[in-house]
Amino acid sequence: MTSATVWVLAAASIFGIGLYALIVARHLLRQLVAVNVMGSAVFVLLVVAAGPIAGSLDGIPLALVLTGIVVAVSATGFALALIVRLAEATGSISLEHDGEPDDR
Amino acid sequence: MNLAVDLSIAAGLVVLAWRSLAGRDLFRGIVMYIVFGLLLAVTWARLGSPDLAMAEAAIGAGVTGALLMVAYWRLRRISPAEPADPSPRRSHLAAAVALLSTGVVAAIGLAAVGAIGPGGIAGRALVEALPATGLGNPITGVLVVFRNLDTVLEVAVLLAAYLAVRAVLGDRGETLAQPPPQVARLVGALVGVVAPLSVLVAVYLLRVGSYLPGGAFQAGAVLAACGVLLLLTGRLRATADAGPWVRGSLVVGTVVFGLFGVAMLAFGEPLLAIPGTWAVYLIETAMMVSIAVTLMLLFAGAAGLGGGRR
Amino acid sequence: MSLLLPALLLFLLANLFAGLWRVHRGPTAADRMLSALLIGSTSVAAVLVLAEWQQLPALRVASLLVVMLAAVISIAYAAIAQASAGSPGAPDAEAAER
Amino acid sequence: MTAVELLATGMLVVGAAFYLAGTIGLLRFPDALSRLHALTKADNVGLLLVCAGLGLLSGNLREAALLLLIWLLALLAATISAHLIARRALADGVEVEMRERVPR
Repeated sequence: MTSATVWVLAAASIFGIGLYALIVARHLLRQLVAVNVMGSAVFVLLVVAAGPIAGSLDGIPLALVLTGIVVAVSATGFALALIVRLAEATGSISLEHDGEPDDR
Repeated sequence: MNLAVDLSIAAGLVVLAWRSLAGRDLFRGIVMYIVFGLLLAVTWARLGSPDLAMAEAAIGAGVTGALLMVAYWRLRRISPAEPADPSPRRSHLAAAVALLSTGVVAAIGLAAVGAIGPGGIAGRALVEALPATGLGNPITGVLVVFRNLDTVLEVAVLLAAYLAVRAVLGDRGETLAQPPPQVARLVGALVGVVAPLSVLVAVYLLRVGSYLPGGAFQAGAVLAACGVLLLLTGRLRATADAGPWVRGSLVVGTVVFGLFGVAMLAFGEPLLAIPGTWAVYLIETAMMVSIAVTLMLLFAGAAGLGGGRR
Repeated sequence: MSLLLPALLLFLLANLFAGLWRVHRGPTAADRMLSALLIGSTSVAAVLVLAEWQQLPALRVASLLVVMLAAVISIAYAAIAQASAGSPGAPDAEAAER
Repeated sequence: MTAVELLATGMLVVGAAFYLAGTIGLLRFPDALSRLHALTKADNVGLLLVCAGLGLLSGNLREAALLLLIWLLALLAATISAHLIARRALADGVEVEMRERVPR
């Protein structure tokens, strides 16, 4: 088992955990954290899967992930604005009512 | 020893991801997610990328954590009747879907690790082409020279996020939560040290970013985290309208980068050609300002920023 | 020397993971926050050890950022805790925990 | 092993021991305030010793100065964070738990 294998398996598990929570969680804040966790897993996978070149990491996935981190936090800010607005408008912190899924 | 270090950090990340998302207490989940961000910074350090460790330290552990905490508080205030921790919904498919996606991601990752070997083709081309640009940091090379159209658009995405938040929340200058007045002087002492130091570190990162780890995104992240500190302690105030300085700062990154790229056409160069390292510094400074101000406004959930109490 | 630094790193990581137990157990929100404080301090030390072990001096700047901005979270917590005092805030979630 | 390396090793080991003490305090002490008391002292001394040991190993005055700056900042940030958290713990009525001395 090499280091790269360890990181790939960890990233895959984190992605799976995030997806599971995204499906089962009701609270929108928790679903947002789940999306962020999945994003972090993808970042780790991108960097590890590219592998090192001549002792240092491949610069292209690093640049993608660097901008990805900043774009992810801005998307989180936008999502939180939507969640706060939804709570103000409906008083609900979930996309369901009384535990019944919406007919959408 | 190397493998043991990798195994323990990776296992810690998995456990933290699980604990951030499981359990009934949402506040605990948020704290776990903040710790997840800290361990992710350690992960980037372990994988050998100081650039990502810096960005993660400022954003993953700093800005995102504060953003989630303030949102948690706002939601409790808006709808106190709603449970902070609704029970998860029952789904027969969730576990199967999650397992399947884990398998797919693992297969993709393992195939990529096994197939390409040491580094991607583009990565090797980058290593060869980098010396010609006069830059020493490959990430800055990719962001400003080789894939700069992507970078312009990414800064534009930040601007779009700001506009979207304004569209959703309307023009409001909501007062954020403030620490209790009894500790104002103590917190002031911290801000008095951290704020100037953040500016110093940001300028340092911008300066060395062309040849050492650092650059506009890291420097902007540091300034944004510092701005979050100023907003949380009342040194800066969220206002309902954006003044000329805020408007200018929001667009300066996209505008400078874009105008510069178009201007190069007039000199018979390709679109977005970079004539020298001085241009890299100019563009990176403009991007840093835009990134920092946009993230601060996204945190405040407001249109503009104004001076607060001392 | 080649063995000391990774061993120290593993030891620090073990401390960090032990601190997670207190984040998990609580029982109060303050307990969780102070465990996060300890974990922050431990991860600073871990990044510093990584900087020396992997000979990447720029990681020291990264750990400077962790130190500098760790207080943002505590201040955010103090701010929201103050604002939610007296209202159903963090404490009731803890009561459910016991 | 030179004398400097020996000294640095000693500092790193003692620093690690302080971290261990802080963690044990965090896990074993009965209430929030005494946990805070244990870890704010122990982990700052631990970080000082780790910084000093690593500064000696790096053998570079500039890096050692940066490590000193990191420690001083950590001291400032930890002091203020601990105070803010302790204040909140008191407001939550943790002192009552303190008298009961409930082992957890």
